[in-house]
Amino acid sequence: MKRIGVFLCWCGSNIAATVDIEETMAAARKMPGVVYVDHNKYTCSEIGQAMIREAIAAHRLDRVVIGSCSPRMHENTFRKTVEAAGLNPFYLEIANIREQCSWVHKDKLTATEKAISLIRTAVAKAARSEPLFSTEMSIERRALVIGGGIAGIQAALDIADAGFEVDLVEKEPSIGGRMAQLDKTFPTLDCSACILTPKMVDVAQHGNINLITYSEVEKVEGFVGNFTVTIRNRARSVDMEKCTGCGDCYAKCPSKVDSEFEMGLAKRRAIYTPFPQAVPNKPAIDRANCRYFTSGKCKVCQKVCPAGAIDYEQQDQLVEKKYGAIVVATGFDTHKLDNYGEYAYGKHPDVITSLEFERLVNASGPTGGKILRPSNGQPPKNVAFIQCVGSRDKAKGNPYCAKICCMYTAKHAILLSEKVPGANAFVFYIDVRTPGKDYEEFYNRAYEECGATYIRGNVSKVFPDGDKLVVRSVDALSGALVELVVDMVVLATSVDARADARELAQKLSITTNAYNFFNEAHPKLRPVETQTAGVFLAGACQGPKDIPDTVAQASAAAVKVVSLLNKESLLSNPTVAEVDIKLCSGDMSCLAVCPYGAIAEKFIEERHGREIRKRRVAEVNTALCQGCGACTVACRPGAINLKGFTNEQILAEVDAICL
Amino acid sequence: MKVTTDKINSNLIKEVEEVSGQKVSACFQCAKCTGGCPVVWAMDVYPHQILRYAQLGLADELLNSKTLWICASCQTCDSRCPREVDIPKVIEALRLVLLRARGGNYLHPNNLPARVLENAPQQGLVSAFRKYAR
Amino acid sequence: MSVKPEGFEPLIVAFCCNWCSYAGADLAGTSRMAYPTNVRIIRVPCSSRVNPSFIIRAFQRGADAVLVAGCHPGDCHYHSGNFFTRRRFTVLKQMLEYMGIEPERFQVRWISGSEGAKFASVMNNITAEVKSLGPNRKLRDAR
Amino acid sequence: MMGQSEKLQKIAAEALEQGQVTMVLGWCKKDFWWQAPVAFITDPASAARLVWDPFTVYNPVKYLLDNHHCHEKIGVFVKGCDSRAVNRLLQDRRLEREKVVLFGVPCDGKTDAAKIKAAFPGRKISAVSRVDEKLLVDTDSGTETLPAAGYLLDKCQTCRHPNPVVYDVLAWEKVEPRPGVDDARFVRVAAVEQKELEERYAYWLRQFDRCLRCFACRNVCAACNCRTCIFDQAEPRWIGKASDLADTLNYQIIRAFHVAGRCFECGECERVCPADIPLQELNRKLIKDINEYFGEYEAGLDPNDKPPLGTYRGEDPAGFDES
Repeated sequence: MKRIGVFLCWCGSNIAATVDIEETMAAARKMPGVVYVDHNKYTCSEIGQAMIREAIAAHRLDRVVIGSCSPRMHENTFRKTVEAAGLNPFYLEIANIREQCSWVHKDKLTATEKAISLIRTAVAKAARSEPLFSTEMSIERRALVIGGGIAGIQAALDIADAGFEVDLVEKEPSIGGRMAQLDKTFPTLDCSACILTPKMVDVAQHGNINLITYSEVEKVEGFVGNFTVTIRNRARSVDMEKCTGCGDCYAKCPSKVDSEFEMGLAKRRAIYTPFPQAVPNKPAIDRANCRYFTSGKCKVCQKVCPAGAIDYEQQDQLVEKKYGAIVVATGFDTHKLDNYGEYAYGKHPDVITSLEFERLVNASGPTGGKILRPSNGQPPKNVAFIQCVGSRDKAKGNPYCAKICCMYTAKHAILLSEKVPGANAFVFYIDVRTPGKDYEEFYNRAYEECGATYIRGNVSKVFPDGDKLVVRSVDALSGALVELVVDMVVLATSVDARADARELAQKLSITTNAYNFFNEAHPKLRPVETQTAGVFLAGACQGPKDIPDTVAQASAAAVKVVSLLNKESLLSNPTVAEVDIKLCSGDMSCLAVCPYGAIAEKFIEERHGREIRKRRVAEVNTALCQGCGACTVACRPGAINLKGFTNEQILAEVDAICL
Repeated sequence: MKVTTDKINSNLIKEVEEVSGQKVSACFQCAKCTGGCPVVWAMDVYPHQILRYAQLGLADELLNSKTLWICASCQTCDSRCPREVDIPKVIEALRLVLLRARGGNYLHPNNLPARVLENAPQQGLVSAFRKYAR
Repeated sequence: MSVKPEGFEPLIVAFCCNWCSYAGADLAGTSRMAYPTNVRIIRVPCSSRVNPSFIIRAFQRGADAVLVAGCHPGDCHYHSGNFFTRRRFTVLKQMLEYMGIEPERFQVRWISGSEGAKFASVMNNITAEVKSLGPNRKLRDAR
Repeated sequence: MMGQSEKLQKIAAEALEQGQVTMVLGWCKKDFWWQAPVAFITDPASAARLVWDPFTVYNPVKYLLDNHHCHEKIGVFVKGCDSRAVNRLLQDRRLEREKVVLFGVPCDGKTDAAKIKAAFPGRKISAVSRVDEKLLVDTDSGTETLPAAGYLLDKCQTCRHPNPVVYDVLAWEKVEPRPGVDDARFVRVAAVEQKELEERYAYWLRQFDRCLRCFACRNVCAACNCRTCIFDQAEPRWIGKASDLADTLNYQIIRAFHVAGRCFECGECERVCPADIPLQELNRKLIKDINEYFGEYEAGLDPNDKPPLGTYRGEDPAGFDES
């Protein structure tokens, strides 16, 4: 039989005015297992806590029930109290007789009756409580950042500045990401390269950052504080140690292919750096397009390389490293326009996407920053900008708003007016959305000062007429049909999740929404965490985002990483699920409902007569389990139980209430 | 043309949605339908306006518009609509709703003489019920 | 039909998730929103911890009504727990009604940590509803 | 032409001879004309014991749970319902597909012996066989002919999948589902739904009052495949052991809940119930609700599905007040 002590708190008059303490004490004395009952004016005070500690010693109590305020208020206080007296902190149960009794009831008779019932319930639960322990887990004081765009760069720099080692993995030969492709940035129109490249250089030079380009995450194992990640270093065919980045190789390479960085508006070589300010500024060989790799002949780059850095024999390498925390910053893809034949994209060279336009405006772009029509190299006089291409379109595109297009289209209209004096911008929109500091003013500037004409109507068709393009729409506000003859059409292409986002989510055991953007742990209160402890999100991989939001989220993720890595050790949550393998059928119903990937199957061996049989059972990773208990109900034989809220305890509570 | 609470609260949109099976309220007035309509030159009320009028309960304006009879149901609009509204179906529903309203309710299957039922073409019967029965 | 004894006070067992509904109950307390004493709360980490067996057991032992309360869908502290709650208890509730248990006897509600007033009004309503139904004899132990 | 029993015998004998399997589960004839219990055949010679007759209703699949450890590979004859039991065990990871060879047997419905007996009160029946849609009943006063359709087991009258949904070999041509089975599926559920609340409670009380808690419904059920059933555990005591109607209701409610989204409508629970409790009215009610709330789902068709209660959609409707 347990030796249970019950302590009632007056909370001054907060409880005592409504609940008859004497009568409650008398009732408590008769409850099964109760050997000691006492009361105090303020149990949470030092005197009150001392009284509990002394009573535990004097009366050899092994379970403690306190009738007081909500456990959400003082559970931790009192757990420490009983722990100080030598008991397991989880031997404590609190009966909430203040918030859920004395404060909400007026009649002393019925309130006392209810208080007695609440105490009885807590006693019943306490009698079945087991000692629970947190396990201490070491932390690998190193972070992994996946993705070297502005989000990954910012997160890596912030973590590194706090004194922790960071590995930054980027799948392209250079970091920089989408932001490196942009010309100017809204709403200030400062040049993207001017603010980004110094940060890229900082990354390269930071003593705490280890830059791993041309590489991808292959496999993730482990849990918060102790991830083991396998990284695939793709064969670059260039020895990074020897290469000086002189550029002789790509000047001489005979194989030309469309440059991804230039959105196909210019060519690059098979051995290449994506752009002149690349970090690291050392090329990689794109083997799919390299003459040597496709035909076995060429080796021009090897011949011209003064450093002897070209190595055709390099192989992909798998490197396994340990990390305490992971930041995912893999960015976005632009929407494919296959479903939008009506805009003549791909059929007419002067219909381009917004990112292509970005390259046209860029001083280091294919036209040297001159806006010229791809068809004839002449500056355009009239340009139509079509918004929401692939956005807000549940029929053929993304039903969501891509968030950044209204602002960058306003930017494009402004840049057009600056770069091509006298040119006219026509912006076709459904709604213009500009929430953000100085954003509305920026949009105002586009039509007030820079002469852009905004037309409220989605474009229905674009078709060539001679060397011009005809854009057909309607101005919904006036009801006037619109038919514009323009020189260029710019499509504000929607933002998609990365094509491989779901694959990466599976590796990290995080979840995605219906459109493959990674899910945050809570949409409002935990915006940079995921449900997997130790994995954090930054930037557009979590949802469409502009640069200011991306940088803010990256820094926020960095703070989360730093505060995690700063800890001496991690204490696991002791109220976790636990499998009784005797009962477990191994059907893994529990695994299906676990939001944290905390349950895995394992095989145990059992003796049956002379033979040894293998049997599947569930196993809980206590580092990942957060203790929700969804698994306990999914498990039909009740083989998985939740410590601190066991089936036995809850059934006993039900029985005690209904007594 | 005037929008009033009575008109907005009228059952028009509900009725049109029920008959057409289309969600008229989904339209956010991007007007892509109108921009691509091949017979819009002959219309007095444009397709996106038809949807807007329906949303606002402007029954008279819809009733008197030529558009309902000009729409060729070519489906160009519906193939491009980002909100998955099949506009020709909405327009057909408007025709039905308005025709029914005009037609009154004096046909009942039980009251038709057997002779008519036997001899009248089926399509004629269906059409008559459309117009003169509720 | 059951006969209502004079002055019948129903017993209501409420399973409340720690993060939303239990916090909502605490808020009703700190805001001093009065409600009848008939309800007894069992604190669970998440509404998805509530096993249908607990509910049937409560009826067996004499509860006149059972309430399961959790975070609003999409706000679950554990991300998806209440989505499972919703499926499980949609099924259980229909089954109980199909077996002749009054719908008022078993209720599921979403009550957030900021909805102290809602907590109090749900308690007021459920108590009033069950009072007018009278004591529950169905599913109850013969003792 | 080879008879149906001979076809099964040949399949089994060949599989055993070729060493494809080391045991075959099928049906055999024992003491009574109205029974065709499950046979465990381990040598080709014994394959001749196998039969296919109007009474081969028993589901051999659940026996795999006890036997699959001792054999490299087991051959199992499966009717439509039995094949769905295989998928049930696969989905519950209680069986591996590679461990079994499935001999599919398209089934045109099994005969209800009680109905036959009732048709010939006072007469002694010695054998019943089936030829196409006719039943030939050998009685002490001559052979009588009955239409097979009129003497089917109730569960076979609403069978939507008479053909195996998964198999490696098919014994013979597939058959057509009986007309009207889709409409018949929820007729009994709807009838109960239409009763008044108090009437419903009284109805179920009447039914479950007869329950002996013999657990036959559970034991026969392929969806009830836990190693240790929750109702067999001593601690925690989920259910009282005494014969209290409340404990019986508790058992029946939780049993139905445990097969929610997993029951594949074989109807065995109802057939084996010694108290004739209409358990399918409960199981099918849950199927009907799951279909209505969370979208059509039929268990036992695809072992890779997630059962409806093991998954969710954010936009699911709720069967309670969500305000």
